Amino acid sequence: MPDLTEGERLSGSAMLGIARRQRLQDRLFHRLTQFFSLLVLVALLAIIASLAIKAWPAFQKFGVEFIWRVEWDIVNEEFGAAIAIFGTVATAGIALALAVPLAFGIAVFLTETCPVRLRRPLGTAIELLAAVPSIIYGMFGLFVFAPLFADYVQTPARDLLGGMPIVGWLFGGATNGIGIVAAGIILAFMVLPFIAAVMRDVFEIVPPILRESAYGLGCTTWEVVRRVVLPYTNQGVIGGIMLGLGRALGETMAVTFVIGNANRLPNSVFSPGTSIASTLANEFAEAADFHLSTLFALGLLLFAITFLVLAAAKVLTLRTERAKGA
Amino acid sequence: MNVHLSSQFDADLDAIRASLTRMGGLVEEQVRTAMGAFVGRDLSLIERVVAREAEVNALEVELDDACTHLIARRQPTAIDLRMVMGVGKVVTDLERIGDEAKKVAKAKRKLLERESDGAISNLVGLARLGEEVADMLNEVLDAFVRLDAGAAMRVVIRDQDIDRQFRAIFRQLVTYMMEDPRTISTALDVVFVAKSIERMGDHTKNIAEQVIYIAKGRDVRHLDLEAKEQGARGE
Amino acid sequence: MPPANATPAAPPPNAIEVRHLNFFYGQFQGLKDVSLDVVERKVTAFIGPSGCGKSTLLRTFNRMYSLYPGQRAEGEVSFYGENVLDGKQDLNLLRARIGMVFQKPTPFPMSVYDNIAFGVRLYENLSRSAMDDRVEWALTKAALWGEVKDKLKQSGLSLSGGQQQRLCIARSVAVKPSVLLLDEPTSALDPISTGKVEELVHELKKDYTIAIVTHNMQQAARVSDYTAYMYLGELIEYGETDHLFVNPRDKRTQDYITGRHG
Amino acid sequence: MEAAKLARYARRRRANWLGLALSTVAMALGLAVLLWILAVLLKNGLAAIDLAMFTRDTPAPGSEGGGLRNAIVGSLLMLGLTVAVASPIGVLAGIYLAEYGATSKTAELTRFVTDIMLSAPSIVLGLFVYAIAVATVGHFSGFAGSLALALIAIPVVVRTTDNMLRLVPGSLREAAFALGAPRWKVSLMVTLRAARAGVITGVLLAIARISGETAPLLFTALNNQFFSTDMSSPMANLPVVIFQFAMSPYDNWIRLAWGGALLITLAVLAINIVARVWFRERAPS
Repeated sequence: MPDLTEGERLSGSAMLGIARRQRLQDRLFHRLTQFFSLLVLVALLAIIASLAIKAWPAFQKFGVEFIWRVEWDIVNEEFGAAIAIFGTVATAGIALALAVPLAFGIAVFLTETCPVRLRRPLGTAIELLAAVPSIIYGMFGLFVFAPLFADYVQTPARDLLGGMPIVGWLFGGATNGIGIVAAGIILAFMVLPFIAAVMRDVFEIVPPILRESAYGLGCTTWEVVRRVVLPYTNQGVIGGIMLGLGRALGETMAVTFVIGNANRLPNSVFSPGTSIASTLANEFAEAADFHLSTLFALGLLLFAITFLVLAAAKVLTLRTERAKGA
Repeated sequence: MNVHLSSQFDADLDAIRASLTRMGGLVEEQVRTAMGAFVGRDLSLIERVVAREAEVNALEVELDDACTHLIARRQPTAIDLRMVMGVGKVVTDLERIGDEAKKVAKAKRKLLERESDGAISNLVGLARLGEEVADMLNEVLDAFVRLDAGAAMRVVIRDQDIDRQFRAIFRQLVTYMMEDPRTISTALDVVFVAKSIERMGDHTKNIAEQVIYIAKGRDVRHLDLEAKEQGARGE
Repeated sequence: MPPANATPAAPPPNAIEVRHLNFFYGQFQGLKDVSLDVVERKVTAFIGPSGCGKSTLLRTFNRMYSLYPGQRAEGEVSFYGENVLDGKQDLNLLRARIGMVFQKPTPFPMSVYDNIAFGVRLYENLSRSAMDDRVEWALTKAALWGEVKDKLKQSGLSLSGGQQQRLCIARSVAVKPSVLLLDEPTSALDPISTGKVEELVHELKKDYTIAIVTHNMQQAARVSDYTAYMYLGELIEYGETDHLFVNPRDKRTQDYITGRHG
Repeated sequence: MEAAKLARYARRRRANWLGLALSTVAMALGLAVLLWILAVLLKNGLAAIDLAMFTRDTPAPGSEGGGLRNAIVGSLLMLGLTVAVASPIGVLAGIYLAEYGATSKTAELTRFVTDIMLSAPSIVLGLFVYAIAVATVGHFSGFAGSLALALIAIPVVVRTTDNMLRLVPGSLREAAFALGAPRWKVSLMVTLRAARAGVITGVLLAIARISGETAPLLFTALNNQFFSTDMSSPMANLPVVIFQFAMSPYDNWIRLAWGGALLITLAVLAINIVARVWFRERAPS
């Protein structure tokens, strides 16, 4: 058993040396981690800067007008973002309009009416579907959905409604199953799993006591859902919808396959269109010079739109929440 | 409860019960304040939780000492002994709940420091989970005062519900993190707060099991639910 | 260095001397003009209601507060003549010589063996067998060897609360500091583990200077040679434990130790 | 009175029936679509998967047969490089934010910018990498692809590391400092080790995010018909091959696209499951 002597404790110079080395290592460590942190910072700032620089010629030529110009003429170098922005917002809007009720149905089913034995496997299946890469949805849209959509929706709609006065033009055009509506529907399929997964999970956190007491008052299942579950979980439901919105806005692959990639004003419900992301995906490889600059401008706009839409959605939610609380 | 020969003994026991109820009330308030702090933006609530943690700890020490003294001086038996032993364990659980409440408050402080509004915790329904745990705590303290094994058993059952809700909240947070990476940093903090609340529920359940033990003399820890129910009925 | 059998006439040397110490958390003053001596190879206890500054005082001895911006100390804390508060003080070296054990057990996320070896490896380059000896020595000192000698490869987190705390004490002892700071080391422990830790303190004071913060007066009375009573950041009374507990000079001390105070 | 009550009850019953019926229809429709997609994927994918898919390279336009070997290898290489680069950078930057972040202005700015980054659509990151790593060099490359993926992964790793490290109790760090340990040892050997599970979760999350990405690779790695492990030249990878082949007029290309789609789905699914399970079992303890 070694006994302690004061000399052993303060074995002076050796320890001092080690301490000095450690101070050095510490400084090195500080600088090293700082370097990587700065690297990340610089990389990220560079992204924004490079996008802005590359997009500059486009904005310089067209000004803010770029955002609402509808021309997209590569040969004559006349460009505007309106059509792509419209496509982006329209597909995302259609996607949410379809996916939210479907997701709601799935969530109600999984938490209220589904046999208990099936709840877990079905819930897990939905969760896993959220992980399917978006390109799969695009392929499904192109190969399976579009032909069916053309044969069973577009053609009948044109035959039935196309001849009508005033609204007839809405349903004209080619019926190849590709276009903004089809892209919106495919996007809806893509965001459906995670909106449904989130909704199921928020419905599940309604305490059984609340549900039971509502049933105890003689409420029907539907009334329990409408008057107890939904009000109790509204924030979570909105959160799930916003999650879907964020994904739908920036999505490239699911849209590119089926939107038709036509940069012109839609002249009917079924006409092909384009979104910002799909324009980038399609034209980028062949673009040069000024055309390229406009594509960068589009990318910057997409960035901004995603940011603004989500921020606006958040503010809106907060405001309704406050109004309700007051 | 029958009267003891030594009225001082009764007085001691009453004092312990009173202190425990006081501590329980304080802890319950801590939980509610912490949840209020977590949902709102009121810094003073956070500070209050952190500051009052010391009071909880002081009560824990006081109660521990009181129990040790009582055992040493009065050699309690049967239900009295169970009461004193049980209180010793309940105190530990209460203190842990207080700890978790402090963690929740501190997590909020961190979120505020980072200017993150923690909106996601509202989305996933965390505040309600916390309120429910506070309600359970209230119920179990009530059950303790009345030595009501049935009420305690209801708390044990309710904890399962807390666990289920915790899992749902957890799954949601993971979904958010996977699908929308912007939520990662907030969601991670929220996961740990959710975990804290779930632990509070577990401690509350432990207290309920102690109440059953005190009231019925059945140690129902680590039994399955059915066996616990039998124990709570004294079978 | 002082002879072990110092005669009563020659007072034992001081390991730490505190002079006019003021401490600030931002705007808030946590310590007010504190002066006292911590005597070598004795146990000095710090008591007082929570928030009185006893932990703060302990944390100035090894400059633990320096980890946090906004906390600062003024005055003088001298450790065998060296001013601890000096800006040029090498903190790592200081902390290697003044060990600290915390309120809650803080085992590192590694094996029991590595928990002990971690601190030793910082300043010493020991051979494998010498390290084995050191680990055994430290664990024996902390009265833990018997319980964990077959679990050295297990995670330190797998031990019970009381064992974890003794592991932390062993970890501090292993680097052979000259002063050990114990910050409420038993507040998270059950009575049996508390007893073991108290015995340990008795054992350790043969080789170490010990400063212990405790909220438990009985504990202070049981383990310490000197006791300091603090209140609201001030040192109210300081003296030999027997004296302070039997015959306190200050009314406030008397109120506290007789339980008439929060 | 009674009659009015009954009528009201009947109305409520009808509303209940209608509501539940509608949500059941929505459920059936939603589930049917999702299962349909899976069925299509499995049917076409399984039909396409054979040994040749793993042993042969992508076929030239108009030629018969072929496989996806070059694309699979390319994807794995790029993914591997991304993880190998992004994890240490992300973790070290995260350590800086957690260790020195409280007092450093640059740390604050870094945190802010990573949060913005996390909201950038992946295709926009592809644009950026094109601008700095393709346009300047003059050709597409595997490195550029990895860089694009790394830009998606790094913010995720940085944020999780930063958060997880700061969740480590301060008392543990204090205890390490109290032994006289220097900061870097405290960080690497104690704090990081305590937060290990969480940091790994971050890396898993990042891998899950980038493994199914197509868009940024379109502008960066592009494609290469031939087997190649040279990352400084254009490189085949599953997502881009699937995209190009699916849009092509050749039957064998389309068949391969389905096979690739199934492969990539299975891989992404596996990573997602691993991440979820890992997080559930390990992280919050």
